[in-house]
Amino acid sequence: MIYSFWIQILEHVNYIGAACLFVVGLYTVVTHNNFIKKIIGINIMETSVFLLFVSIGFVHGASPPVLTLGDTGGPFVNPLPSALILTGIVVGVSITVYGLSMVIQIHQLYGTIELDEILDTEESKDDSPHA
Amino acid sequence: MQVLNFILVVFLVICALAAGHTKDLLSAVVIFASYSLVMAVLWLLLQSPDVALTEAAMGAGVTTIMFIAVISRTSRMEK
Amino acid sequence: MDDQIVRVVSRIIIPFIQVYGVFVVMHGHLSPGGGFPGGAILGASIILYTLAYGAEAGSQMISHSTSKWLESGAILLFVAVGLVGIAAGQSFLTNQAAGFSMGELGNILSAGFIPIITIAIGVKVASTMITLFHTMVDKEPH
Amino acid sequence: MKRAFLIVTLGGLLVIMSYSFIQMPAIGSQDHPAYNEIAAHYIENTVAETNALNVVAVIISDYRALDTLGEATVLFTAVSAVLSVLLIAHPKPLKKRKENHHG
Amino acid sequence: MLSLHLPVYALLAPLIAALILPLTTDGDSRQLRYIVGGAALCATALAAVSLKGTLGGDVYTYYFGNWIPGVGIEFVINIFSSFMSLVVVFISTLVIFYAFRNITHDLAQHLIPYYFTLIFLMLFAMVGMIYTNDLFNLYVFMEILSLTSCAIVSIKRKGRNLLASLKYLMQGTIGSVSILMGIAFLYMVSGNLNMSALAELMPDIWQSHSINVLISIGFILTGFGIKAAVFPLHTWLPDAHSSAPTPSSALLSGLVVKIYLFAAMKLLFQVIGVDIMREVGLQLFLVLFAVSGMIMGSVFAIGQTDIKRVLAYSSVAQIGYIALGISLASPAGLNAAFFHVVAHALMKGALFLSAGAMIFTTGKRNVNEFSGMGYRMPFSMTVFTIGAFGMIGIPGFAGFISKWYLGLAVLDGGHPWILLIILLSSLLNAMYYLPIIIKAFLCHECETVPSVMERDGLPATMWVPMAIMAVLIVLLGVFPQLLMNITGQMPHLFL
Repeated sequence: MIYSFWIQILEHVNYIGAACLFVVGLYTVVTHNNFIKKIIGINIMETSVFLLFVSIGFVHGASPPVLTLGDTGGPFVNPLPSALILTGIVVGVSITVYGLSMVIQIHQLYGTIELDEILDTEESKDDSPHA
Repeated sequence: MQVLNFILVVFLVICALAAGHTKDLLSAVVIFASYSLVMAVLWLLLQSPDVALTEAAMGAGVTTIMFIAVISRTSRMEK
Repeated sequence: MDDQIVRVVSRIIIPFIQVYGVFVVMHGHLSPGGGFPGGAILGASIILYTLAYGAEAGSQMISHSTSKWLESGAILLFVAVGLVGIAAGQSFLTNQAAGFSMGELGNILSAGFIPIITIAIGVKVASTMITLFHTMVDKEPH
Repeated sequence: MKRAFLIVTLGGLLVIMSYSFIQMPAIGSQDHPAYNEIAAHYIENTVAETNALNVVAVIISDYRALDTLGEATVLFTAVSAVLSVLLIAHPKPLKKRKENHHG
Repeated sequence: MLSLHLPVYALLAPLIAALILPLTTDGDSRQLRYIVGGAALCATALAAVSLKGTLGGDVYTYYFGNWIPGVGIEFVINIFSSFMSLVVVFISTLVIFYAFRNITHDLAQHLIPYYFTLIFLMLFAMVGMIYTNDLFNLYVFMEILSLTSCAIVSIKRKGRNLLASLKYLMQGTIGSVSILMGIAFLYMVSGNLNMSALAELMPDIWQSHSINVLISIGFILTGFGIKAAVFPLHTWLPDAHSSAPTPSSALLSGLVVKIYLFAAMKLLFQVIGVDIMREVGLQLFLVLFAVSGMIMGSVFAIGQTDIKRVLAYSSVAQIGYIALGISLASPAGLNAAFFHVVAHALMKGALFLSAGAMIFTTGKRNVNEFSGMGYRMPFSMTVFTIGAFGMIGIPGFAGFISKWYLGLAVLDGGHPWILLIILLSSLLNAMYYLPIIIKAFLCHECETVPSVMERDGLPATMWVPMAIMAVLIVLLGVFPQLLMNITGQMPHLFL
């Protein structure tokens, strides 16, 4: 019984690993005050979904979806998830870079990239009426 | 093959936890780069060479450079 | 960044990186690779040049206005390729039926518009990476 | 307290997700629901329909080319967004750069 | 044959405008206005002409590259998508014209081409999201939309803007990753990304893998809930919408959040299906969130002093109305929701634009400083009043009609207690809009000289859009059948 449970886990290890990474990434985003850490957390969340997609497309004993001249035998892995993830990776990079550019600008304005410190400065500013 | 897959997944989770845990942002970024590389190897193992190549170039290469460029312009340590 | 060794080594290896990037882009429809990784490799070669020779030299090599034209031009090329399909009486982004030459299986010049689109993506990704890096390291003049 | 609540919530999410994953066929089995006629269509008809060998490249630049157009636009958006946050108005950048470019 | 491609042209017009803008112009030139205005009008015309083909209730599909659906990407053009894309493009055009002068107030000159580039990219993404019938394509357009909507907040480069925008980016990305996870769960059990094909497969999938479908619904609803700012997940909205430049606020509040609601609606009704929703009891759950948003958004708005923050919190409440109409899942409810989408876009647009005009001229943002504003800027304050009356639901304005039909739908759906909440929410709306108006027009203490300037001295590009919106609010309030005839045809596409 216990043994078969572990076999189940081992057979679905990529799926469960993706779930773990999703949760770890979400935890990193929510708990950390540092913006760079938050962005790393978001990247981990994104790659977890990509891992899930690629694992869905995998087939045992299959060759990569690149055909060779003449020979078309044998199973191939599902090419659709790979194609989706290629797009997804680039989208992830775009979001990361835009977030980082805002981190640079925030550092120039506040001198720190910790959310709680910035909120403290903002609150002390709030006491004086703002324009 | 399944054993290698298992080891890589465990390594990924450990990398993710470590990247969240370390206080040095530069280390976190380097750990994240190694995470991306391991992810690329895992995808190569899952027979998706296109995705692996893209992740190695984009995720481990360009993203890391951008992270380091930003850390060099901001601060290195997390408080 | 005044390191002679880094400069000499990068001057030697940058052409090889670029050739590899072009190879990956051009063979996108035949072997693993394609526009995204190839463009990222090409972009990384310019980023390496910038790291070795400084931001000033890097932005002279690919100036801001050049990369602006490359970025818009790549997507405009993509859209133009798509509009050829409409002009031929088919849907947007139609390949074979719109009269693109299919070539011989396995050649670089085959598969209709797929190589054109791959090159457009490669140029787009490369110029984007260069612009982003140059913008990120561009400090405000004090 | 807040952190404990968060850990419990995320742990619950992990358990639910893992439970649903275990119901699926094992990784790499051919009777996976996603390995259906659409995946087969891509593999079988790529050469006939587009005369290229790399199926993934064919999908991103032909079958689902609109996704790729959108994705190139995402990159363009990222550049515009980063420039809108970081671009510095150089005093007279155009003239100087052009001279350097030609010289 | 030509009309078949009109939706594609309507999609490409903003994209091409966005691409050539940074190349050809540098800020304050006449050329920029010609390109931007021309492209916006062109997109509106294309959207209007493509609506003509579907007015009779025809539905047609557009296959990109002639590939069969499932293999390729498919657009579905029906009366809902073509009419909503017309609404989006039309209101954006009004806001774009307004932005010509207003944005020079907030931005340095070298950033202005990028601002319009981002707005056109946003238009591209919104139109694409409305038309597409493919899950992953939806995700790609959604990412363009979320990047641009963050970028038009952060372009002002003040500390508040950057913080609000980064918060928006973080939460929005968590939302989109959740949605992608939901899509992965659906793909995992079906192997299909086309919404129509998924809907056909859904009964079988529900038999064999109900837990996956449930988790997928959870992820997708959470993601769209964050992005559309449904009540408990709304925390990013007030910061982002209030600190953004005025045209951005009008677009974000008036249009962007609704696009996410449309996408959620497509997934709920067209993919998952009403039967499964009823079986799970999802409706009551959604109604509760919507209702709490209607109350809490207004309660938060009462305590605010910044005029744009009041309007931003008011959006949270109004999203509750739309979500309520959607979650009733009845033809009457959907009809009311669609009417309110249009009405709210016009009213919130008019409110933000007139508030922006007052900030533009006087520099005052605090509602306590608005005394006598009705004498100083009578035109803007009148537009503001029309918008506010619409929000409160005074008969004769568009907001009343949508509340009336929502009330009928609620009674029809067998939840009479919600009627009380609609009334309470209207009362709360009145509690924070009326004091502003009363203070502006009835000021006994202040010695106010009526403005001698015609239309408050605003340039034509600013007052004409405001006037058009105000006229349309009144027109829809008096002749609701103009819009009802069209929205009445939409619910059967979803149910």
